[in-house]
Amino acid sequence: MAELQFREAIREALSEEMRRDETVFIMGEEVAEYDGAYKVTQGMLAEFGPKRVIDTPISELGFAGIGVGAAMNGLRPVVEFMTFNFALVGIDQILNNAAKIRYMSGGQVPMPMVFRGPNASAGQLGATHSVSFENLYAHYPGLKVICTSEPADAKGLLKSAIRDDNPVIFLESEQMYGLKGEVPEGEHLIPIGKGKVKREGKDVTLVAHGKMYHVAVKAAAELAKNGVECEIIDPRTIKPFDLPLVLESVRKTNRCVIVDEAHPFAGTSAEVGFLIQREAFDHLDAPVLRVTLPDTPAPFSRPLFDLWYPSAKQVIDAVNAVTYRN
Amino acid sequence: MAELQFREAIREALSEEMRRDETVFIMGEEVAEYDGAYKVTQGMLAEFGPKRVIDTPISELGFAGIGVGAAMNGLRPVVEFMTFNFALVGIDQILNNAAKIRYMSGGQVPMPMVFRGPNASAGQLGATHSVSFENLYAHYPGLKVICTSEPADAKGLLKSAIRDDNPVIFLESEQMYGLKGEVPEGEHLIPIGKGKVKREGKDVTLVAHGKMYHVAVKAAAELAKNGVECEIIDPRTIKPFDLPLVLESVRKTNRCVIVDEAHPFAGTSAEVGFLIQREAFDHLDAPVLRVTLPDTPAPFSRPLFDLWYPSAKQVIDAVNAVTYRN
Amino acid sequence: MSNTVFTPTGVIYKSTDLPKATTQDHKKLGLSEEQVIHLFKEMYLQRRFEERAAQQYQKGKFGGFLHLYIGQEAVSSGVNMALQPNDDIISAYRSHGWGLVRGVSPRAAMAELFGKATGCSKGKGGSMHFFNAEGHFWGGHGIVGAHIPVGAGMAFANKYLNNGRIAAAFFGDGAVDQGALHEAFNLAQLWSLPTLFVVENNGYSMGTAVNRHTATDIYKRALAYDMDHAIVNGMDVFSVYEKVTEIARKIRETNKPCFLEVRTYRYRGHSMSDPGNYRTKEEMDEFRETDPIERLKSYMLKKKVATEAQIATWSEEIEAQVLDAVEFAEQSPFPDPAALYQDVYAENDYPFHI
Amino acid sequence: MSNTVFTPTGVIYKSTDLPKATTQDHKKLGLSEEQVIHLFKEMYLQRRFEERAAQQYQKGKFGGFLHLYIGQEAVSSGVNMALQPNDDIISAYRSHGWGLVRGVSPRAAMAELFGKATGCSKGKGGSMHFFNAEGHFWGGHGIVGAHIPVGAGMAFANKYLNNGRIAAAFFGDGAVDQGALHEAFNLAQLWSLPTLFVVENNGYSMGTAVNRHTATDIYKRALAYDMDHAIVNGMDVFSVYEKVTEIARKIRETNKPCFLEVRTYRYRGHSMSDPGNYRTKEEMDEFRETDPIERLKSYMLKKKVATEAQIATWSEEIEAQVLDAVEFAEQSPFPDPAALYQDVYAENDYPFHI
Ligand SMILES: Cc1ncc(C[n+]2csc(CCOP(=O)(O)OP(=O)(O)O)c2C)c(N)n1
Ligand SMILES: Cc1ncc(C[n+]2csc(CCOP(=O)(O)OP(=O)(O)O)c2C)c(N)n1
Ligand SMILES: [Mg+2]
Ligand SMILES: [Mg+2]
Repeated sequence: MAELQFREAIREALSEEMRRDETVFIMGEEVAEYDGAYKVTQGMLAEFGPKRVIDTPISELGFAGIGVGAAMNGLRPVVEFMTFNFALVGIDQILNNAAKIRYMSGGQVPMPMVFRGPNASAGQLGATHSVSFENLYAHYPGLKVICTSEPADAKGLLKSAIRDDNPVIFLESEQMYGLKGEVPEGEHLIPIGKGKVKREGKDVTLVAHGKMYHVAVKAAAELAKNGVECEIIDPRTIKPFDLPLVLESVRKTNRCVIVDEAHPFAGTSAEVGFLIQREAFDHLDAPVLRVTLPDTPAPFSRPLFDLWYPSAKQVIDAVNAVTYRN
Repeated sequence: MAELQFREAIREALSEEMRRDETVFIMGEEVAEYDGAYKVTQGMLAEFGPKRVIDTPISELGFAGIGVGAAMNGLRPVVEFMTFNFALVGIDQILNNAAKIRYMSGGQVPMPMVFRGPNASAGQLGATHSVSFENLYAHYPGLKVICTSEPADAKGLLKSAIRDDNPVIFLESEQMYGLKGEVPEGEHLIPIGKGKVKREGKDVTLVAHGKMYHVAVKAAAELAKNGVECEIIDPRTIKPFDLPLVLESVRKTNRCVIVDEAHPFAGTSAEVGFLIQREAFDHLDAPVLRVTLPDTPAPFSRPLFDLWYPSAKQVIDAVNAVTYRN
Repeated sequence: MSNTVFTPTGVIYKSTDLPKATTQDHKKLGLSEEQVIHLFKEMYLQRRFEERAAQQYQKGKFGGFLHLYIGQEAVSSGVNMALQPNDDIISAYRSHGWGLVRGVSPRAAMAELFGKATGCSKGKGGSMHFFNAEGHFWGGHGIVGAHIPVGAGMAFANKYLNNGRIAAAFFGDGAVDQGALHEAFNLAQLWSLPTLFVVENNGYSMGTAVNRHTATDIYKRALAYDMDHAIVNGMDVFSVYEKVTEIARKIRETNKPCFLEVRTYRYRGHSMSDPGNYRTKEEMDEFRETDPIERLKSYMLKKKVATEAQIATWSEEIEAQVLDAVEFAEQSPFPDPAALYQDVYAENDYPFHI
Repeated sequence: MSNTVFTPTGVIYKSTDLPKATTQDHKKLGLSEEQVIHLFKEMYLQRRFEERAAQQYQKGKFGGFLHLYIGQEAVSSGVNMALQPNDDIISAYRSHGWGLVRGVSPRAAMAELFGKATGCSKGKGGSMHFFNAEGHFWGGHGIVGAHIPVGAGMAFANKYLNNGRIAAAFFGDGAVDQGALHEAFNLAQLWSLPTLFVVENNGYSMGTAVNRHTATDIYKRALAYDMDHAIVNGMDVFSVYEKVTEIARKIRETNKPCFLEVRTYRYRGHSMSDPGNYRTKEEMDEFRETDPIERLKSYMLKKKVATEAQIATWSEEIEAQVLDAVEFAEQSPFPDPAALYQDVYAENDYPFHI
């Protein structure tokens, strides 16, 4: 096992899969000559050449569509968005084409492809550059959605995503690219759709993915000091969602708090909370609570941003509420 | 009161507001010379002329953006999408510009505008033409979202939407345009954000908007024959959501079924269900259930479509489940 | 031009002007008599197929949208003969003609309209979403303009795989106003993607005449990218064949894309519910004089490629084939309820979300 | 051209070529000496403001993105002088210069960068989202290309209200590849919206040289719509002033839009984190020779519009103004926590969703 940065783990997954399969290629803004806007693809142009590591113009609709056409016609594209905020101008290709063409054609048309890039906030980048898109993509049948919190998960799931025959949305984080972790070398594959209990605890279940996993870890450490043991589940895959794993935990702890870096209305937090109350109603000793962004766009100003961003404090408060400790 | 078709009620709201305020105009595909793809704007070109009733090319991104710029610069645009499915190619203008510019400018920039048109399925139109978008728009702060089920509500809320100083998403239905109902003449305004109890009952609360309201009505009629009295709430506005009204009802009935013509994952149904369990946990005698589309794109074939579309039968089953009658 | 007041403003806009047809006869174009006959039969099949489909629709045999290609058959047939059978084709929702020239049997085509399991998209796509992946026909797409970059992406794959195939994307004049076209044009020109972009300018985007929805002549969109371009008369199958043959050769040699504006005309409404009040009877009559099927028929008679009797026989055979297709569609089973959940993902046992 | 290997493939692409500057002097252009001096001061203010901003950023005084306009100041100043003060201007995220020429004080500008309540967008927008609605400057927009149709919409409103104003939308060469530009162009030409579309072609979209991201010359995008168009040297403020004056007059007369390609250069990286390895020192040096501020300074001296001493005094005054702005920004309060929930909706008491 090597200790890798998140960006290196992703690069390793990409490079290994590109070595393994000639039909895999990557395209996106600044992925080649610039070596990646966030250096995820550093060195890949040098290794794979301009045929397979391709700089695109700022044409998200256009190159997402080219990815779709290439996937239909024999290739396995990895389409990088500089961030998923910019995918909004190209989202029709994902929701109407990538997600639906297989179905509309009665299964005739293949669509093995990955859309990847940073998701959610990355500090003071303002309202248009800070959005979490899990719920949007997960709402539409035909797509799988992955959002990992640690380098090893990222590598294992990105490799699975590239080999998957469906369109997969793979969400990363600018702010986690430098995060380090042990990453198995070579053939490390994590099945899509499997979450993981990353901390065991008996008092309350925390469900948290992406950057929020780390917020949950921080809150759990604090809470442990007061004798409250959190079980933390990192679902890793948003769709399909590993509901059995969460239910098993909630049936044990009888309490659940969901931490989600998205706005509240119809976020992933709503879905997970809804499912838990539906499937584990009799096991709940308190309502499922959630910690999310407030229902406001991302402000630029630092103190407002800090107020906006979900905090360990809010998680602790929510845990205290479901454990009736306040 | 006159009996009007849904399309006539919408037309009346549009025409009355255009007569009242010179800065209101409407644009969209086929709204003018063709008299509306679904005849909603019939006669309006003749009355208001081509300056205010404007045919657009198929350029959703372009004309949505023109609407945004016009709203910033002194007008009150009503932008019609032939259906909201087609808004996906222009959605960046709604989510990043209409919804956020006020905030990013610290409140300097006005954004009084309405995006309207048919939403959700309209029979066998296939996967790309049948999507419900309430949850998508309601997720983003800065937008208000309305989806009515009856002509009078449509008129009263569309008039309020046009006068509102925020960007409002107003969702209609091709299949309801012919539906008739009594509609108050002239100054009929319904406040945005207020739902309505449309049927009183003590046994279970049904929350259903848009076409699903009518499915709920049908189910309630059936259930009444078996002595189960449903209370039906039509929220009418999806955002802001009239949670107090729903909670009041659930605290009385202790049971709730949400009917929503959207896919399940992070749909409006998830949000409403989540909020109910959070706010009325101790009042619930059963988990909140929902009836939604299955998690598949819309199929073309008639029997598959019928299977796909939420039915009164499914609502009845859900009610039986929450009342423990099966 | 008629003075009849149809539209609210009473103004009728002229659709489009046809460029001159080619003066070459079939021999000069390198077409055998068999090929000419094939073109006739294929065009006639499209015509009769759609006429019968319309009839079935009106009888209530199936629902959804039905957009007829009637009047534009010379485009699909001329193009298809000019391309290689494994060149990739993608089209908008007016897709029956494209399916039929690309190996969808009349039976599978009609069954698709009826929503039957035996349809060319298993009944899941309907009229707008004919597919035949084996025949390199990639649909049938309902979001205007959205399949244009997808076509460029098919060309991207062909170049990447170095398989000698080109890709052709067909779309209406209305689609030209979508940003998707422009992004695809820039990318295809910048990266030399062997793509044939074809606008079937039939004069109208729904009820909107071309000059009401798009600035200047459509072929000029190519000027923005220094892209090769051409205009052709789409009511004459030989003109289409000639031009596309020449362009396809060039694309195959250079990988450079080309934008072809085909001027054509749709005789029917936009869809079944469109009464077509935005155009005059005179205009309709004018274009009926240029009917591509009648034109080819006259040519065949004049050039003695076929006799009246032969043509009558073929027409009857085709008519029988179409009636058989209707019968087949009627008799075919609807998809199994389980089909609702199939083909959403590659895995059919995928755990779905409820 | 240097042979130094910077990029992975070692290939360095040349950015852009400058067209010739105007040969007219300020009198011929109808500019008074005061106006020339104003142009100098304004450009110098932009320059010093940004140099100080960069310094503060590096000191960690604020976060987020910081995109500097340094090198392009002749565009904002030349354009602004050519337009009427109530003509509407909208720009991309490289928006400091635009704010400063449109009435945002250096204090409010610096405070915005610092995220303070006294900022020109109350600290909610930051560097990318300067706004001054009163000064008809409508932002500061971060999604590449998305504000281009919005600019056309402002022109739409001006024409609708018949207020005699035109609207101008400024964007980078990278934005040209977005479909948004094309939809806006078609609509503006089709509907005669009095819009000045301006690409500030500074040679690069982030690290990508123009000819690597866009096919052919950018001004040719106008050919697709028969739109008026022009190219101008953006390193010379007189050239910009001259051309925009002429174009604005024409737009005001005809309502017809125009597409202007301004060739310019950014001296700094794309943002503060960009080392700029994609270009050569030689190219940088070459463009430094054309520095718009140095150029105007030399002109003023040559034409005796000002003396060295005067220029030094003004420069010091401006420097003091900028330092005062930094001081002001430092001292200003952050927004009240309640501000988080304000300005989401028009109603500040709106019931928010939790
Ligand atoms: C993005 C989008 N906007 C609107 C529509 C609705 N619509 C379907 S077809 C059509 C007209 C298209 O005309 P054209 O491209 O000329 O093709 P034709 O029908 O003439 O073959 C419209 C407006 C759509 N399907 N997609
Ligand atoms: C739709 C979209 N895609 C990508 C980005 C990321 N991005 C921001 S600026 C930029 C380069 C833009 O270059 P250009 O338009 O030439 O403007 P310049 O920076 O030179 O002023 C990119 C890729 C974005 N903000 N929006
Ligand atoms: Mg057409
Ligand atoms: Mg640039």
